[in-house]
Amino acid sequence: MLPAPSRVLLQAWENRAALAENTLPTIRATLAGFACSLVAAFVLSALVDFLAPLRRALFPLLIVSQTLPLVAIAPLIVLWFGFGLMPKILLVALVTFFPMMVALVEGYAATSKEISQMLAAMGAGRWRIFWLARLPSALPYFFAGLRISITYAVVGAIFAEYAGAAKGLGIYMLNAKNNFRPDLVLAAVAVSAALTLALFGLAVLIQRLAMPWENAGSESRGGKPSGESR
Amino acid sequence: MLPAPSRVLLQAWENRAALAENTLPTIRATLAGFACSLVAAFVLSALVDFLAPLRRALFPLLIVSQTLPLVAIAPLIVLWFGFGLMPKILLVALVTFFPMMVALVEGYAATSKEISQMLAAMGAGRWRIFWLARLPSALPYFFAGLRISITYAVVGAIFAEYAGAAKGLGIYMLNAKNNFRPDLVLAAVAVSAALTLALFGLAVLIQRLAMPWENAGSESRGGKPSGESR
Amino acid sequence: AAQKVTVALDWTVNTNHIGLFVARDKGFYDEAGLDVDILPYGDTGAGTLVANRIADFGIAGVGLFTQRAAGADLKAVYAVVQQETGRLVFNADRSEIKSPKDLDGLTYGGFGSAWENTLISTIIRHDGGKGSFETVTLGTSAYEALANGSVDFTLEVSTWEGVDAELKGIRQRGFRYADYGVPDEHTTVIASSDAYLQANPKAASAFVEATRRGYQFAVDHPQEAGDLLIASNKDALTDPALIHASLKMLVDGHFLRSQDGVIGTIDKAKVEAMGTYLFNAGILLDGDGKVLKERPDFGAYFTNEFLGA
Amino acid sequence: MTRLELRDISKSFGALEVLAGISLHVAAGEFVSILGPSGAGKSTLFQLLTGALKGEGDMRFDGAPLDDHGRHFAFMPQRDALMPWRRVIDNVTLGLEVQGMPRRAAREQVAPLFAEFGLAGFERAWPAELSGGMRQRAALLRTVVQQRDMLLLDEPFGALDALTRAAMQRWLEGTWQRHRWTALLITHDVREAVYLSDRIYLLSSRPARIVSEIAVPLPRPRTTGSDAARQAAVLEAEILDTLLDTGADQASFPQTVQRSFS
Amino acid sequence: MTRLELRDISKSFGALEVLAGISLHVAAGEFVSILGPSGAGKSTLFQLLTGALKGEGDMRFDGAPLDDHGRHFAFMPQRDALMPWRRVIDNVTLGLEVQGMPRRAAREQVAPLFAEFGLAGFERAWPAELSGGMRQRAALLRTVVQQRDMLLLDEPFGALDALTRAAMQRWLEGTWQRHRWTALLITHDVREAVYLSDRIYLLSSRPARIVSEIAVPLPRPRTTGSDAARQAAVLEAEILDTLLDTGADQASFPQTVQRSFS
Ligand SMILES: Nc1ncnc2c1ncn2[C@@H]1O[C@H](COP(=O)(O)OP(=O)(O)OP(=O)(O)O)[C@@H](O)[C@H]1O
Ligand SMILES: Nc1ncnc2c1ncn2[C@@H]1O[C@H](COP(=O)(O)OP(=O)(O)OP(=O)(O)O)[C@@H](O)[C@H]1O
Ligand SMILES: Cc1ncc(C[n+]2csc(CCO)c2C)c(N)n1
Ligand SMILES: [Mg+2]
Ligand SMILES: [Mg+2]
Repeated sequence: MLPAPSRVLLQAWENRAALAENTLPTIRATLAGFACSLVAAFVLSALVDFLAPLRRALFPLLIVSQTLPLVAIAPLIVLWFGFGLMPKILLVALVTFFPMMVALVEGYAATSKEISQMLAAMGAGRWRIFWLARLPSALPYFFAGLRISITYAVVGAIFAEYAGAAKGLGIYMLNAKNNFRPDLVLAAVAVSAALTLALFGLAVLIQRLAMPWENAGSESRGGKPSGESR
Repeated sequence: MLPAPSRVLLQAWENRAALAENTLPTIRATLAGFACSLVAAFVLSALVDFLAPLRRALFPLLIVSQTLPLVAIAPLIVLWFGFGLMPKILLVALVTFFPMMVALVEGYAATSKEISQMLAAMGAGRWRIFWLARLPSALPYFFAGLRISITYAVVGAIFAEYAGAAKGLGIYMLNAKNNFRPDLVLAAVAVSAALTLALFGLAVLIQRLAMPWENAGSESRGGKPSGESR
Repeated sequence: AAQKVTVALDWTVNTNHIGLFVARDKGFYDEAGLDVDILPYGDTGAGTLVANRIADFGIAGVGLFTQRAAGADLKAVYAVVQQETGRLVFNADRSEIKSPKDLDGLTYGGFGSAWENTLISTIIRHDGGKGSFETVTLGTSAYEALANGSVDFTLEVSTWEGVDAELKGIRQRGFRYADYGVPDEHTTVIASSDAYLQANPKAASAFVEATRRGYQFAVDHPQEAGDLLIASNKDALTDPALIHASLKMLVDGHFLRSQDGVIGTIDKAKVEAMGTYLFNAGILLDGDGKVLKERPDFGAYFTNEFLGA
Repeated sequence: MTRLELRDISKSFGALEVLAGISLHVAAGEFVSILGPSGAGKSTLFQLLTGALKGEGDMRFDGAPLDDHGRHFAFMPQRDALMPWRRVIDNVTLGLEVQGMPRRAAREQVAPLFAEFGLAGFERAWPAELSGGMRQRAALLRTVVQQRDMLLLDEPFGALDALTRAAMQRWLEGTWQRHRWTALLITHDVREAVYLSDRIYLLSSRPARIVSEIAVPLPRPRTTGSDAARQAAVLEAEILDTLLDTGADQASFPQTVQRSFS
Repeated sequence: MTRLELRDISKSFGALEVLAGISLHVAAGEFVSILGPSGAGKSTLFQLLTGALKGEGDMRFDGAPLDDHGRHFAFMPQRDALMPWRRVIDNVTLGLEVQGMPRRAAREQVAPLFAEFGLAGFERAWPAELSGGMRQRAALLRTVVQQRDMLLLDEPFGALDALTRAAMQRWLEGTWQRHRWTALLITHDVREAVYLSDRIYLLSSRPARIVSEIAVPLPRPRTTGSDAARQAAVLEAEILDTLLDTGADQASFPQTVQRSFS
């Protein structure tokens, strides 16, 4: 039922030009969309953190935005925004936004009471407390969310292409499928998986760099050197 | 372009029987699939926590499983498992599994060093440490993951139906769309959103019940009463 | 016990499928000793389902040529329509489009198959154009995209989307393929696989014959057949007027049954003509993506032997 | 001049009455200590002062109602509340940064104090790499560099050995004298209270009331001289007596204390 | 009979040498204290004992190499390590549960001790609802109920007021005597060490070496008698002298300590 991996590889190589040509637009949409959703997740999560009522109002909306079956709304978005980069960026952003948002909001809430109290006593305003304590506290949560998100980014772009595009890995897959070339479908799938793995690796790397304290004082078995239980 | 909300509501009401009939299979697939992925996430995350090498081997695989563009593999799943409940459950599980898995793994890693040391000194084996410290430490992370997951569950089921099903909200949408009834598409979308919201609410409720200590001693502004910074 | 037979659809339920539902609900399949399960339409193409033996039969179209050339085990066994029902459409207010050559440079909303571009290029070039246009793959969204102006033109099944547009008062114009150098064809056929047909010749005959009875009945009693189709697809078919108007066109236009009374039989000449056309266009590729060098034996792409008398 | 004045402060957590009408005051430049049994409500009092909790009663600072809790106090919480994600030096400069001092200037200002606090060489360490006592000293350092009107210290020396503790106390006394800071100290160490304070409030066990107010009329700086030491010893004994007496109405707790040892 | 024997234990964190050849032993039924400056490496030593860190040197328990760290010790870490997700009572029974005791039996066993530890009424509270000293007492309670061969206590009384501390010390001494536990205590309080111990090891500042081993030949139970008190005072002075001398080679730290006050 499935073509042999060797065949997939061979065909991927033979069709490398076409694959490359179709990978580029997907990468572009992925990165642009992800960048947007990253910014949106930070801005919105911060907003929601500052304005609790907004949170109560916004969260259901955000959840609903996630519940919209992509299969049903992707075509709509494509119809509204045309076949350019825009609808793909939007869809990628829509797909990747929520995990980061949820993770950030949960992460803010995990801030140690003692630390925020101390900052307040130092005269730090809400914004400073956010910046100095809540954001760093949310970092491990954020990275968990980021890793989830980033695996969806490429898939989101491909999905968007399925809904309507001129070029891209999604279109390539669709055409290969319709023309009965499961080997080429899998070749494109492999490319998309490789892309995602690369992005995921990047995320892990960034986490290492962004949280150097996580490995400090951890010369011991089991667990991280977090100040204390939480 | 879009039908008026009033019309959507009216039509939803008029077609309530058909909607209900198509919602049931979707709910069934959602719940069954979600239950599977919950169990799988716990079992696999625990396994991976115990066997670090397994983690290094399994994670790329899991990531790849997430990068497989659903659009490309949904048909395959139908080819393998036919048109029954099975492929839907599988797809829902596939879609919802990853956020919980990542969150749990990240959560285990957030266990306080001091607490695991103390447990080890008490003679607790790895399994006990896992059960007594790592799992509870991972709970807030898990619930962040759960919330993300649960928003994907319904969407996943609908998606699976698009690939091939006899009944379900996805099929209903597809038919409504191809019969040029955007109002009914939106009615079905509304039902799916309501379903997801309900599930999300349930998750929040369960979190409250499962983590009663999170509100203990929090009679103070800002932050949770977590023992200490982490 | 009745033998189980499955049949996969190529699109959401529409009047092209009328014979299947009539045969099922009127008990023709029962009488033939069959228990027929009509599989719903989904992302997984009917051709794929049949070639992979997930479904025994499936509704297919031109795709059958490209897929079989690429090695898919597919064989047409029944012609749902006797002539081309497809049409190239665009909105009537596009006054600048006077003939196909004006389509050069415009955007086509397509379905993701290789033959679409060939077909449209042929039409444009036949009219003196260059045959170059943008393709955006949209699938089932193509018609919304056309309505909302996102694409300039698409292909339709005129007995379905065309009828709908007319009923809704959406003014459209179109070009018929045959007027611009594309051979006439059975736009919609029922296909099975060699593997299935060889292993189940009796059931195949029984199925094809009972299906023909279904279409026959629909042609003779379009009103009753239409109601029946609606009744068994309450959720999907919400507009009875469309069904009946579409059926009327299919019957009166002699699509389901030709003027000569031919129903279901596949015309070898049409298959050969279409196959040759596609072969010459160079879009028949083998399993490795190489252009077929030898003209295949299109006689193997179909059979009428299960139609009985 | 009275700097801080609390009148009839009460606080309950649900059914648990913690503070039952605490009135106290601290004059400008005065060093006042609060001594009281564990679980009495001392830290809760500080949480009220820093605005982390709301209670009943009247709190005034320099005569005005205390509303901008963040402007007046340099607060050291009982648990160190070091930020695991900041290096030690950046934890120490935190208060200055919050006050708007540029990072570089803040670092320059605190750098010399690292040696005095026994933290030299650990500027760029992460909190997780410090010992318990080093964490506490870092937290104290973070507090004192803030140069606020008033210090609030919640058991600042609890995790320190006798020597380090003595050195820190001496440093605190000296610096306090030089800057004429106002200070309110929570401690469980009677000697520490006597050594550092001008006045001491003794708290009862929960619900906390003020059972005694003791002036410490020892000369400053409190460096040497066996005369002062003898006076201090007398005061200590007096305080322990008071604590023992008030502790006695707390039935559930064993009260027999070796006077000779504690 | 020697229960615990350490020979030439060393440990570094990267370039930071922390323990430089520590040799010590604890006999069965003996109470031994370790006194040393903050940041010397005391807690690190316990981490080696409990297996949380690996170092160099030979560690033996009852003559056999120490490999199953978890079987011998009841360990109280310096920071309380209470689990925020378990109620106080469930934190206290943790060790018993790990040993396989059914939850109900474990609760029954620990329940009477809550009053003695001043925690009555807080059995079902969450750790976040306790004061600093209450947390410490809960952690101590969790440790002592484990009934292991040997107690390892890392500053168990650091957050307690004089009275509570004295009561806890008394309880510990009494219980220890009754059970003939073996105990190794890290403390920064000279009096505490003298009051509780049979022997005291004095550690130098980092890298830690053992600078002195002091026997405490006071009669037990160490309840009353001014004679004992006098002997104790002499010992305390001696220890402080030693600490001052050894501390002096540590250049970066102010060493001037008021003998009269500390
Ligand atoms: N995980 C670690 N990584 C790096 N350095 C560490 C780590 N743990 C401890 N240290 C260093 O080792 C030294 C000794 O620490 P330790 O906690 O053993 O001191 P201590 O004697 O218990 O002090 P205190 O009385 O203040 O608790 C300190 O200088 C500390 O910075
Ligand atoms: N957030 C809270 N929720 C419920 N009870 C609390 C909370 N914070 C403190 N308490 C209770 O209030 C009482 C006083 O606590 P507080 O921390 O003020 O004591 P303390 O005097 O500082 O004691 P210690 O010397 O042990 O630090 C304790 O009984 C404690 O259980
Ligand atoms: C009802 C119905 N509408 C559209 C298509 C899609 N489609 C497949 S081939 C083709 C062009 C015909 O030449 C079109 C429009 C379908 N299969 N059935
Ligand atoms: Mg306190
Ligand atoms: Mg220590």
